[in-house]
Amino acid sequence: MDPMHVSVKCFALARQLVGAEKIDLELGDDATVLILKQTLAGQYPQMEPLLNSSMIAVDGQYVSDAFRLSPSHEIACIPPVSGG
Amino acid sequence: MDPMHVSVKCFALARQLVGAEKIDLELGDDATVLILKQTLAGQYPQMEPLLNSSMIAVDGQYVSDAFRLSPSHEIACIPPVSGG
Amino acid sequence: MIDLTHEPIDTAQLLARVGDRRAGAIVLFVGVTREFTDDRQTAHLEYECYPEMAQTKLEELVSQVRERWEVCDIALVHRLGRVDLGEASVAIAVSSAHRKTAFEAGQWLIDRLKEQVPIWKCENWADGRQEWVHPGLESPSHPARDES
Amino acid sequence: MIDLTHEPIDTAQLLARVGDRRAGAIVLFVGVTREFTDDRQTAHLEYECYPEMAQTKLEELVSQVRERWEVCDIALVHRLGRVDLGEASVAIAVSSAHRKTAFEAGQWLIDRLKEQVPIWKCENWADGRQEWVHPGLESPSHPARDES
Repeated sequence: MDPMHVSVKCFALARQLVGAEKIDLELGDDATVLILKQTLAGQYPQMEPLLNSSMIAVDGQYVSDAFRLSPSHEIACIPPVSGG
Repeated sequence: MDPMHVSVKCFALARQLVGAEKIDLELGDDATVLILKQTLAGQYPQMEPLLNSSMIAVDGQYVSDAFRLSPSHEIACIPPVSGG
Repeated sequence: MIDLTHEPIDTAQLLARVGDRRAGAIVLFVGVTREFTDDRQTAHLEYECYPEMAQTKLEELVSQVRERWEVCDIALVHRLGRVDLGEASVAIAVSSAHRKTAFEAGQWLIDRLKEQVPIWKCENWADGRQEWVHPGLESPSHPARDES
Repeated sequence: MIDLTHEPIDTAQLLARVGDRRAGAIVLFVGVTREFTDDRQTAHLEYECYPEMAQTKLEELVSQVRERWEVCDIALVHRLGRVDLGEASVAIAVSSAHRKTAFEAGQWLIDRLKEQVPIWKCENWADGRQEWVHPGLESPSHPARDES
């Protein structure tokens, strides 16, 4: 299984918790959103409570845990939103 | 039964149909709103369809047909309203 | 603030009037003179009212809103006389801590105003005819229509 | 018109933008920075967003409004960065022939915006503390609160 390199954009409290607007991760080449979340939680344990209530967006659309990622995707962690 | 003299303010189509902002009527001294309406319709037959869907206001409050009038009351014919 | 006026309505002033340190939401309703109602063309509108009673009724309605909802403030202006196309005939601003209250109270207030307050609109159609609007009254030329 | 901006929101411009010859009603919703939420005092707010996705999501929501309701026009602005007390963080104007449509569409749009659009608010409390608002997330210091 070749590794896949992805970046994850982080916003609001997520950005604050990881201390960066973007984090780079190495995932397996057939990684799903669920695996992305587990990897994130493993590397940034402080993120875990927030991750449990966050959505993942791929190319600007919310996706489910089963969604399969590819390196060309723009990936973002979307904590519960509070605009308005 | 002494006669009672009252004025009735008229607005919108009612004003247009009677050709005046106010009309004076003579009613019996124990006249109700129902009698007022009947007297109005008798003297201004062109008002009858409009009167059937109009309210009478006394001193700025809508009143029912049974309301008993007195000469000190400010009486107005309120056709269906269309503000807004 | 409740006002019946022959002057154009200043909605920015209304919004400013309902500003409040506890307000998180403001809903403004504006009734405007539309040019086209289905395919009929309006030239302008004219409004008249029974001034003392209209003022009293509006005050009653505003009091009822304050009893039913936790609003911060309410401002309401209705215009009288001639109102040209695109101009506001009525504006209601409601502020409240949370938005649901402001939406509900604003909608309730304009609904009741249109049912109860002695103000009347005269359509001045583009073809030159004038027509007092009396909802529910049979008009031989035109069936009853919904207003804004 | 959909805009994400660091500048103060001009509600008069929004109202003008949705003017339409077939519009009889305009509903404007304004979300403002309230100073007091219950007894807690805010100094100011800060908003950040995921710009491309926020724009896309707002466009989707506006399209959905147009599918569901017969609106004449819609204008929506959300402010970013620092928003001081009493200032608008978001404004939505909807025009339609009849008022019920404008109320329903406006309320639906702000409800969906608050659920779906990637924009976040940071409370800057008067006591100097900062707190990102993430509804549903347990905050050890304060229970979840309703927003405006």
